[in-house]
Amino acid sequence: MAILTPNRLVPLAAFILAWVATYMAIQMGKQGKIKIRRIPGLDAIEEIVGRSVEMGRPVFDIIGMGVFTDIYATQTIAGLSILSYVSTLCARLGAKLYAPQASVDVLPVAAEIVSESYRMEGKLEELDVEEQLPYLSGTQFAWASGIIGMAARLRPAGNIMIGPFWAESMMFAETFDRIGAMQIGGTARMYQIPFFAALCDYVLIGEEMFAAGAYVSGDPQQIGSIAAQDWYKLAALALGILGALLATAGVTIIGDLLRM
Amino acid sequence: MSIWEKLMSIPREVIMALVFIAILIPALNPLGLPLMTGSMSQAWYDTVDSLPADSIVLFDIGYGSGGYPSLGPGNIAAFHQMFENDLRIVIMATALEGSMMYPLIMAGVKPESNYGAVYGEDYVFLGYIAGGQTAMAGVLGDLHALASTDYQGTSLSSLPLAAEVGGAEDFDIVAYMTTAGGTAEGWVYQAYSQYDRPILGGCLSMMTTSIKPYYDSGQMLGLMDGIKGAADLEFLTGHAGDAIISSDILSFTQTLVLIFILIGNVAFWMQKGGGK
Amino acid sequence: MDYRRDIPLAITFLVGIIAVLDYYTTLEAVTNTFTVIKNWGVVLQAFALGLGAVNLFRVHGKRVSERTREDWMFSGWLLLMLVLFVVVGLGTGQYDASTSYQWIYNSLYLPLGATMYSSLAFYMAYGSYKVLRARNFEAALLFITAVLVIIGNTPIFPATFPVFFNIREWIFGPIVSGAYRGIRIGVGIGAVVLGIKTLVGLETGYLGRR
Amino acid sequence: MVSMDPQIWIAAFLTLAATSYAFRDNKAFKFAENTFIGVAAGHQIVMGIKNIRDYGWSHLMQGEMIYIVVFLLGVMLYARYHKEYYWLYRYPIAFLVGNGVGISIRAGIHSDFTLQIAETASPLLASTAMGTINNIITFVGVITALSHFIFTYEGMHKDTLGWGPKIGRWMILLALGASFGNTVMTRFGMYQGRVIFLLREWLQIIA
Repeated sequence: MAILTPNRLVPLAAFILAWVATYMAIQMGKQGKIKIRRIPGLDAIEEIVGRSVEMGRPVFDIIGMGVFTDIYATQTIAGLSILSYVSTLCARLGAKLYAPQASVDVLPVAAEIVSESYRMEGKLEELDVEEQLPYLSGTQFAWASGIIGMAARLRPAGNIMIGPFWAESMMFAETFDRIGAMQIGGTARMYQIPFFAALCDYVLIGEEMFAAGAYVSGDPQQIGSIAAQDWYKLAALALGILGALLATAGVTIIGDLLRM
Repeated sequence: MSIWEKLMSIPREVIMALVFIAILIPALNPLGLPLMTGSMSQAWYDTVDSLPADSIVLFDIGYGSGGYPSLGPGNIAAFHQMFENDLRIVIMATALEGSMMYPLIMAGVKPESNYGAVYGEDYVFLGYIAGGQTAMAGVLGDLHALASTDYQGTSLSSLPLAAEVGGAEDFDIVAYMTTAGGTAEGWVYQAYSQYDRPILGGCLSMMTTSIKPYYDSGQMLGLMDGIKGAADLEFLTGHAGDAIISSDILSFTQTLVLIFILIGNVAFWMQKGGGK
Repeated sequence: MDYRRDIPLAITFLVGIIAVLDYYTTLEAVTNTFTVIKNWGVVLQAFALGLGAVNLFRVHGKRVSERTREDWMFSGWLLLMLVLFVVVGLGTGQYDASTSYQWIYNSLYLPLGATMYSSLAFYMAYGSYKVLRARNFEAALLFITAVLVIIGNTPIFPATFPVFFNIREWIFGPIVSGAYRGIRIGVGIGAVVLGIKTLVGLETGYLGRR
Repeated sequence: MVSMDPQIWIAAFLTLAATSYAFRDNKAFKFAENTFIGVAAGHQIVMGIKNIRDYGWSHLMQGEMIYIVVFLLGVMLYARYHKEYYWLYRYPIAFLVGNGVGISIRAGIHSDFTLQIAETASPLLASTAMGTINNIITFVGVITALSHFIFTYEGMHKDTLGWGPKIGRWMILLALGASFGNTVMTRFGMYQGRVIFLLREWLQIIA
């Protein structure tokens, strides 16, 4: 076995199996064999939109400053899936939606998604893309100021922030809290989650946002990759529990094997 | 508006002005409070201390102006210890501004006058190399296939230290300080996983929680926890600097923050209780 | 075959697979090929560093030429600063190692880079006051460790009562290690699955949407 | 005495202008922000060209003609702004993505997955009672936090098993609190550096 690097057999096997698992899971997703758990945060979104209708105030959906070409692209895509869901609910129930944008690349896609939702609900004439999906700025602080200004002027009853967020997260969460909006925050940028967790009525931590995005979009590819990851997490759980128990009894075989 | 409601919504200008004052007082009159060193910075210090003289360190300046106040003082202290122990340092930068940090750090360390170190023999600076993890893998894989000059354009073959190192096996340890999560993970992937090199890492305090699993699993031997870790290193190496001054300021500002948190919570619960 | 799409996908696959093989095999041919790929990667990344500037020239150049927005002068200033750095950096032939370049860097970039994000400290103080409230069970959990860590991080408390320091060290022990290792495993496998999807062309966001 | 160095004055003005945003958005901040974006992009170009010279051009000069391909790919990056030939930029991007993904996931599954599980599979008992308690808390934290992120097994979130993800969420929130506390310190630690600059270099009040 001189061809293979020593001490890396287990990671290599894990890598190859991950490849197989990803393929299998996506196939199973296409056949509809995988059911994804409904994240409680999604119920909270319905509550937010309903509450806004009752109060006659708008709903904000902020997907963050992400673009399609950086490593946060998947977060932006999850944010767009949620935007599609939120815009459908808003169109159906009659809440006015605002989804300010920070990226010229993402803006047309977001506009298309929201228009589609309104069209499906037969309410396209109620949508004004220019007004409801304004492009604010691609620079962080100008973007933050823009959102804070809009929030103060329009006084939304609800705010949904799902996507990649940076240091502006706390400014947003605090601003919307001050005007009394109910909030949901979600991001896989771990540094920003504490601010969402402290202020929002519901927070989607890390991968929960991908699961929520996959759930509402029903995209077999997204659902499939979540299933593949789940298999690995289950394996990690089993190996971790078994390994710890065996090691406590003096048998360190699992730890040794994984270090091979 | 009740007193509790007022206390729940202190205007932000008031709080910010008080914070500004709380920064000024200790900056003007330092307290010199004793420090308790954390185990992760102690581990950094001990690891460097255990390296035999002439060991070669690969050091990455992975931060720029934004990270300098937190990491710069720690970097200076770390270099002091390395030069004191006669280690040799190959310095590179994965951050765009890293090469601009280098003169600032060296102005604080003064290796020539303090330790009689010679550029090219005891330390060398490769400059900024684009590409993040690709740059790390490039330097660790085959340095001379990637670069032929140092940051001032001097040929690497004319610098004895640079000529001596060819790749990962020539570095006894890899150390980095960074503000970027990708850089902190990247060094673990490229230096530890790929070449089994031991690692020391320094990052902003806000990153410490997410980087710590690598320290727990032994992939990193030391972890400098932002400004707190920097103060620890200054204390341990006996080179007091800006991080220790910052510790005094932290005492004032964070106490003020704690007081506000207390006011906010008491008012919140009193008002909630009164409303029922 | 669509050379606009299929060739890029093939390039991604090939380059990625060589990187993986370089890690798991000891074949010399692979290692040598990957050394070249790495060196090319550095050069290509260097080329990519100019893309941001092109974007800025497109957006702000338009604002300057139209002069319709009231802040067009800021756009002009922005471009002027950009050009200043390039002229001084390239003019001396020494790039970042020249003293004149270090002068403009230390007067302009350094103070701004260091202040832009750190001025959030003021917001942080206000934010902590507004945010850290034990308003419900979940917020209370966050509240407890946050406050204990802030106390432990404030040198005056550990200096008076060392126990506060030990509490902070303990929180960073089992509590942080446990939860964040769980998160790290999840994030790690997530990145691997996404990476595999990218290599085999199931994830094509980076190609743009046109 | 106040400093007489113009460099210090420019830096002090920009420091104050950038700080002012915390209090209110204003013209001085806008000036500072636009300066920042401009100089950052300028610096990027300078470093980019230097890197192309040092790591690309130098190889070409040594007779490695194959590097012409890299220069071609580099130029193709800029095709993205062309209406018709925009797709050319996908070639170099594909190269960068392939390399970036390959180089990180090959080790990611090792460092983030197998080694982290290996670390979890350690004895729970330690030489001291406190050590054992800590080991058990860490272990419970890893296992429950992981279980919180399992989405396709309905059973994982029901009945007795459902306590796993629930406890996991609580453990994560406790850990996030620590992260919050450290973020407060990060921000203050950063700004203090600026105050020390203002007092020492500009106003020269402190030594």
